Amino acid sequence: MTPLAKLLEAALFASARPVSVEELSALEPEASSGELTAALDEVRLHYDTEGHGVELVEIGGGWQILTRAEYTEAIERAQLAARPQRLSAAALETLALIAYRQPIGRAEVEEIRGVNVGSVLKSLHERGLIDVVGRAEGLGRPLLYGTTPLFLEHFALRHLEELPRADELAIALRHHADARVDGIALTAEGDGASDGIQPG
Amino acid sequence: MTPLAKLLEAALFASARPVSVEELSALEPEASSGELTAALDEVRLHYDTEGHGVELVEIGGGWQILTRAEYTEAIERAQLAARPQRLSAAALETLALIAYRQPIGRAEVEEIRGVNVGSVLKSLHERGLIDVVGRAEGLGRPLLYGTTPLFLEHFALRHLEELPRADELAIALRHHADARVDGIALTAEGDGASDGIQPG
Amino acid sequence: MTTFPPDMPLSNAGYVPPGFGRQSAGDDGAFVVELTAFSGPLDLLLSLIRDEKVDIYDIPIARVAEQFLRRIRTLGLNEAADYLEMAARLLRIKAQLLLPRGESEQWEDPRAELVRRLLEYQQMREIVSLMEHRADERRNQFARAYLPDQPAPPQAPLALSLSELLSAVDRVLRAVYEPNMHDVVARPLDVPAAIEIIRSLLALKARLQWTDVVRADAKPWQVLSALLGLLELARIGELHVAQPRPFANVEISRDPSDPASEAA
Repeated sequence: MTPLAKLLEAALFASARPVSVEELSALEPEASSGELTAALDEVRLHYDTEGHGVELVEIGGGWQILTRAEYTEAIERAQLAARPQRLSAAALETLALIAYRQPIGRAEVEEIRGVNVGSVLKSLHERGLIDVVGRAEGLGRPLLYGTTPLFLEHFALRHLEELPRADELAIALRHHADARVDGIALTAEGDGASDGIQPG
Repeated sequence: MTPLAKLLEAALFASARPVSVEELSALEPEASSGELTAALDEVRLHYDTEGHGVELVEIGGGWQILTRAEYTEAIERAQLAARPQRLSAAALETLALIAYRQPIGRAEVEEIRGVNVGSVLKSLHERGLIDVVGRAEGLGRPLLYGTTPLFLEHFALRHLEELPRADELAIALRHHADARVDGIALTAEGDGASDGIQPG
Repeated sequence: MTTFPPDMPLSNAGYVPPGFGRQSAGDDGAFVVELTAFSGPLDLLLSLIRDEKVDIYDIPIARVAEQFLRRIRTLGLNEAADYLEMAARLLRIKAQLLLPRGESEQWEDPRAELVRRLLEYQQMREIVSLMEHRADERRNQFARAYLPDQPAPPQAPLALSLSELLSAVDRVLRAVYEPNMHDVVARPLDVPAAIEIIRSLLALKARLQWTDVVRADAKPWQVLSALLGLLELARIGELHVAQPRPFANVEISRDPSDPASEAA
């Protein structure tokens, strides 16, 4: 492709929204509008004739590179199928606290865990493992969280009382000795802190 | 490009983050890992030889399409995208220690940096560059931190092992001429090396 | 020689001056730039050592300590606890160097730990410049920014076993139940209390480690109080401070001349 077409491709790739021809002209003030249009055509044609998975489309008064529609289904399926998700150490500890201390507010969880748990609570909530179960008394009436029926279902529990009491944990854990119990291994890989849930 | 290469390109265009090979292989479960690698190579070569404004790079445990550096200024000038802010020296020092000594607790970071790092840890955690990966034994079971895949991405690393080993540091530094350390004996040898920082 | 200059406001050790740590020059221009030129006391110290062109393995402590104090006062850092702690450390080393060496075979250079820390810090700075270089390269490339609004995909099955949950419960609850002496209230130095603590610990044990006196998560004011308390007790001869090897824990023992140590 010509230098101007390459520049347009890079700019369109990096932009979060469709870009108008006027905006594109700011990229290369020397270029005439005819040259710009020709370069856009060049990008569009290149994508169409050289066998690419993307295409250049005019949309909402601007130009944008989009994934070809025929691939979107496969991409969505792959994102799902990639791996079952594991909870990060942060999400797991937060869930553990909520299970044993419910109803519990965000401030109390943060005090115990020592870090901000906003995004973790959000992802556990999206996962359907916790829900808002009430509001505390006091300033701002903070939300209180508890576990959901889906939480019980996931662990094949009929009710919360089937979880071992805190003082029986050591014994309960010995029964589950076959499982890995080191906290570090739980998060050695995955999607980072922004999101509590990660592929494992 | 071949159909598999087109599919990979479409998937890479659909993600703002590097896509892992596992996820890419889920796109076409029939494809062998050799075919997958060949298709990735095909995309990379196509970008390099057919004159594109973007390139395919291996980074952060996966593959990602990025704009070529030569277009950055023009794109920023046209306000189509903005470079993220640089990390502060305090953040970089803290990240360097966490990268080399993970899992590491706050006290150890503070010991080496000689300053309080509470707020730096908080902001690195909020930016998703570090995460809590476990808890140390001992009083209060302090939190232990490690780096995330986003950390690798930020520093254009494929994996942690790409960071130089402590005993390679002086050599590695010579490749990136930097005036900061002139005038002072380097530390790769002597009693510092055995206890020196090692990639984690 | 372990006393601070009278104009150094120790009582505000936890206070960080406004503008400290800011990333860019503000209206106060060069001043802020100077402040942020250092990421901590070790950074400032290394820069001093460079400026003074001294050998890192043979630091003229008296001169460097004096320079350090002058610089932190000029930079307005003399109220930042981390810098004060380093100042106290330098003064302690200076004092130790003035002590008679006795039989030289056992003599441990009191600067050894500082040199170790400086070298370790310097090594970290090497990694930082390397990482900075790579981050700059990456900053010059943009990732795909446009991501279509997809309907939230159905979620992948969750991989989480009951034993994983229970171990997590165990981990967090242990963290909760273990005694937490963490003092979150910022306050000025309390050297008399620190001296009391050290004295009572020494009454129990003839030898202490630095970590017995100061907990790993101690606030800067606690560290500094303990340090000053130790210095004071060492000065009046109630105890002896030593380090078996560079970077090892500081060992505190009753002064050999103290008859109480005979009993231990």
